[in-house]
Amino acid sequence: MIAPHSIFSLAQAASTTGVQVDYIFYLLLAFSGTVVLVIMFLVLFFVAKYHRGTSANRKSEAPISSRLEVFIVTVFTVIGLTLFVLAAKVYADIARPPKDAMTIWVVGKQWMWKASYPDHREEINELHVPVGQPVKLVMTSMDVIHSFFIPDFRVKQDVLPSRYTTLWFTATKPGKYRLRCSQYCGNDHAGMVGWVTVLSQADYQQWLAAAPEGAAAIAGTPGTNGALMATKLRTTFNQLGCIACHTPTSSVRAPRLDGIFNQTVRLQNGQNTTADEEYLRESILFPNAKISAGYVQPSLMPAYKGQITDQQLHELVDFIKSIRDGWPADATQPTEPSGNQPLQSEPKR
Amino acid sequence: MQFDDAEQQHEAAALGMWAFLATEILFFGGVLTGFVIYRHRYLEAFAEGGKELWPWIGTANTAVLLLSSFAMAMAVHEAETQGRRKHIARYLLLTALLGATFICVKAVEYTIDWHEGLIPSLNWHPEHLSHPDQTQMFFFFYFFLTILHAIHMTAGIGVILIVAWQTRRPDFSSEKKTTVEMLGLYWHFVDVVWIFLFPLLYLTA
Amino acid sequence: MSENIVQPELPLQRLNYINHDWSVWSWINSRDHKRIGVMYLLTITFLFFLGSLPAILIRLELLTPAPNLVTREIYNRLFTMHGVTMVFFFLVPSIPTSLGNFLLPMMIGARDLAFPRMNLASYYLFLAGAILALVSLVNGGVDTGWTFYTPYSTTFSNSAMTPMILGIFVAGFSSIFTGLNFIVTVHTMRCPGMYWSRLPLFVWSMYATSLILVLATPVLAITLLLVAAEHWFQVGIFDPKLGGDPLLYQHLFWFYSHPAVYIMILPSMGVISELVTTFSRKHVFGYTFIAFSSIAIAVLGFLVWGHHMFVSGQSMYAGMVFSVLSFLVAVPSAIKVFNWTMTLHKGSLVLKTPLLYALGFIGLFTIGGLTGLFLAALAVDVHVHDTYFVIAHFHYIMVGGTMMAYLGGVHYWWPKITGRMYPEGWGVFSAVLVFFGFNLTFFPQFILGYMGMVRRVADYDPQFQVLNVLSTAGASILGVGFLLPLCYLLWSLRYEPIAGDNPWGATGLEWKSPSPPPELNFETPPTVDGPAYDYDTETIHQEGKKKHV
Amino acid sequence: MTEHKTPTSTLFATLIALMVLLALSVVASKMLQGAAATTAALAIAVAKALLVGWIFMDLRRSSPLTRLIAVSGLFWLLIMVVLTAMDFATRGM
Repeated sequence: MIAPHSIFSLAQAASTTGVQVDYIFYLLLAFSGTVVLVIMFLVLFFVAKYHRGTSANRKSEAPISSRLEVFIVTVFTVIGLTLFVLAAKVYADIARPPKDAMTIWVVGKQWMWKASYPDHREEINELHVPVGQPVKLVMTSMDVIHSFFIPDFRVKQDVLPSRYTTLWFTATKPGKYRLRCSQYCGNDHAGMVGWVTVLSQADYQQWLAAAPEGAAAIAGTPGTNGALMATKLRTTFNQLGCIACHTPTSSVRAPRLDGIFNQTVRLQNGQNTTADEEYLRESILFPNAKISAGYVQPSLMPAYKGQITDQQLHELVDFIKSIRDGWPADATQPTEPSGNQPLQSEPKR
Repeated sequence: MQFDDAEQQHEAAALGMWAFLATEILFFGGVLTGFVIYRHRYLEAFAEGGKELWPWIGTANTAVLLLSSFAMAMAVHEAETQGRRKHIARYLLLTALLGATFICVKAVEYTIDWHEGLIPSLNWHPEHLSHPDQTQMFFFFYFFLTILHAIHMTAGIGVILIVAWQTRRPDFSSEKKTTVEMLGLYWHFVDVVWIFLFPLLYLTA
Repeated sequence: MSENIVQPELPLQRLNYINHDWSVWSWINSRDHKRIGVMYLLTITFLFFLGSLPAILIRLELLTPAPNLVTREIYNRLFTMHGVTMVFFFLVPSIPTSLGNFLLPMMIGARDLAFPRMNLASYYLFLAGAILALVSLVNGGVDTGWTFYTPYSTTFSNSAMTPMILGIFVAGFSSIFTGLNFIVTVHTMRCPGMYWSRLPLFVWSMYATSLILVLATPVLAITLLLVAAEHWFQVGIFDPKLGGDPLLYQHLFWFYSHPAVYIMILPSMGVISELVTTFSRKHVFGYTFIAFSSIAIAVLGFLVWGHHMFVSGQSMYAGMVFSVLSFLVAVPSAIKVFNWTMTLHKGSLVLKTPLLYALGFIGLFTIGGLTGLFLAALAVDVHVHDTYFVIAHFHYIMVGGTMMAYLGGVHYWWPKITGRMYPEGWGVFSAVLVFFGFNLTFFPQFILGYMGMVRRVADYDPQFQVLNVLSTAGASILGVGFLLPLCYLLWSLRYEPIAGDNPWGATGLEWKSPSPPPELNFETPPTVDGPAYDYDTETIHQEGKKKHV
Repeated sequence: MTEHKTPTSTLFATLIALMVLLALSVVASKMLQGAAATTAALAIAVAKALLVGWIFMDLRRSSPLTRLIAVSGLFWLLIMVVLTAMDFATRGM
């Protein structure tokens, strides 16, 4: 049996934004609490004083003017709107991840979570994050809508199929925190749970270096050696034919990719948009979605939707993010003689 | 009878029919919201879908429906003024006839679409289309909206025939005039729905 | 109007809407709004207890952290059945179709509703819808939750979706017909002198509810058609793999479903306005404020549905717009609660069962409404969305609000409907039982929600067990509290004393006709010459001093 | 039933106007491109709808309440479209 005191000691939030959410929650609790107590007191007082048979003075001299009512209502509206503003400000923090956050890719699949780290190590239903550092989760689902919910960090974000949604937090206290799926997703929705382990900086470095014994070793993922990883990303970039157009020396005119990540891109219809993960993912799968300025519609680039796996998509996006500081020297020579081998076109349904 | 006089009964019938038409506006409105959103998101695929249809069949059909609307307006006018039962019946039958031609033209269109393999998920062969999935969505909205509209028209034609048959009986009292007027409101509404469906589905540039 | 709870001699069997024809055919083919109201009352009572069976199993399952009473698949079907039956087949029709059908024409002095045949059609559509939904229960039940979120409901769930969707689609038209009937009746069939400013507040709330019924239900009908089409043809309008967007479904669904929660609460507010005024023996405080706040709730209720989708991938800016609108929609409800409380001031409170239910409503609805503000505040909703905090919030509104008002209303108008009084002692006892059982059931769930217990799960972490056990204990008390009225009200039909035409001394037109009322409601067509609730407080308060009940 | 009805000549004139507007919308869709075509098509459709409503559906001689109900149907449709589109439009920002 759990000790009773732990029932009512609501766990203190363990993330920076979580503390602000608690602050708003207690503010609302105070406001609502007073209103409820006032109403209950008035009701009980009136029942005690005016129930039939008491000799209270029931003559109503001047009827209470409606000005009192208008006053009470405006006070209620003003308090309500201030609470809205406070909550909206905190929400603006929660909704927009900081630029320098460490990105972890999360894939939700019917009834389990798979996290893959920057060094492309993967874990099932487990998340290891360093304390004090902002972590951004870029999440997608393989089937239905799930929802990534860490109660102690006060964060939650639905995970939608064929779309990236992001969630971020900065853990403040090392420890193991529960992770749950909060959007009903089928039979074992209740079983789609996991742990988020927050490690101090020292433990985190140690965990990084250690072989991924905790995480399930996904076949084909090379070790954590950075250089080995870089070549793997570039081979995917070459294999899928991106190299045929998207290099400085290519004969075909295509948008430059080096240093594009998080830059503002001018589109053909005059709007501007930032080239974040969602833009890169969408442009790879649906090239016609957003045409860069100066390029013709429909785009010459084939739609990769259904041609490549999620894993390959992660690698392409990571490669484009990794060539931030200029084009790496040896990438210009395609590793295979036929740079753009034909894409195997899956028979459409 | 729960009404005090005919005037109250006419007012009640008019309010009731208009409120029912408000529900119909929102009933079609739900699908139209989805259509507008996806058309904005996949403009090119929806335009391509629009090209598969024949605008001139749509135009002719719209003209037929406008004529039937005019015929119904004449029937209502007749019911309100002289109330000559023969004339009302004739106008109603003309409306029903024009409505039926509209339904037949739609049926012809559907069979042509079937042969061309443009029926979503039942007989869908999008070889020549650049965006098969999104254009399939356009055709889903096209068939969903036009079939929904056709069902409303068939129901309308059925009631028109019943009322036309009733006008032959001598005791065609003033209460029946209200029925003709309400039927007119319903028929004009079905015409207005097509007035909006026609440009959205057929005239995509 | 001195209030006369004196035992009148047994009326020689006056002809009334019940005993003028006892044949079954005269009931099932009746166009009399009173008989249709009684038939609705019986049907939704049956559906209420049918919908509470899954709730009992859910609460028993949640006694222990492990899924040991039922497997997860069965649990998913249980909460879906509980949700669908309660929302679509009890709460949405509850007060408008039973008390509303019975009382609206009498309250405005009309002989019947504007379209009696449409009213009977509405009842049979409702019955057909309920049967179709039960058909889906028989062949396997639905495991998608009452919200049918796509793409799970359209591509992944292989449960009996089709009969369920058709059932709710058909029942939707029953709501539309009822709404149409009420709007046209209130506009065209008020008796001479019954101006809009003299309408009883129950009629105002029925009118506002009918606005929502008429304008929101068609969108539910078309959304269900789209889900059915997507479920059969896999065309992709809600399936992201083919380019669709599940959020479009959520927008269309909640465009109906949030106004639907106002369909559930507005009639209860109408009942409470009646109960509070009658049992305070004085006019209501701020009549125009309460009347127009009903209409304001009906209109503003259509602008706020996005607060169900703050964390579902909706854009941040849309979330902010919906959040500020949700804070504004709370204002009319605050006006009502304030005005009810001030009505009690300087009244002569008669502490009978209906007033106990009304006072319970005021307390619980205030808690329910204010926790709605927690969910409208963006930051807090991110944490508590889809947790037991939400479950507690909407049960405070639906059970603490609508159910209490429904029971209060049934007790209050029971003499008018059946001609018999209900046993007062049992009434007070069951009201107190319901109040405490309810609070013990759902208040712990607020704490569970903030601690992070997720909704729709058969098993949970051990640290939530104590609060769940408390909640189940409360549920058993609540269950008894709901069974008692069923028993003693049926019992009262035979053994309780005959109630007079106006046992409470109330001022509504329905109390001017005998109870149970004749088939055409009034022996002589009524006229109205004063404002609503014009109690002459002087004589009543002199009496108030004398100690007699 | 007010005495002066809509004369048949007005009904016939409305029919002609509707046919002209129909022709206009087809011509407009041929000549214009992109957003201009869509707005033109919708504007003509609204004009035709108003004509049918005002003359054929007798809103011209109906009580203000009937007109209010007719407008409220469209207004609620507008609420649904605008607030839903607001989400889809601001999602990218």
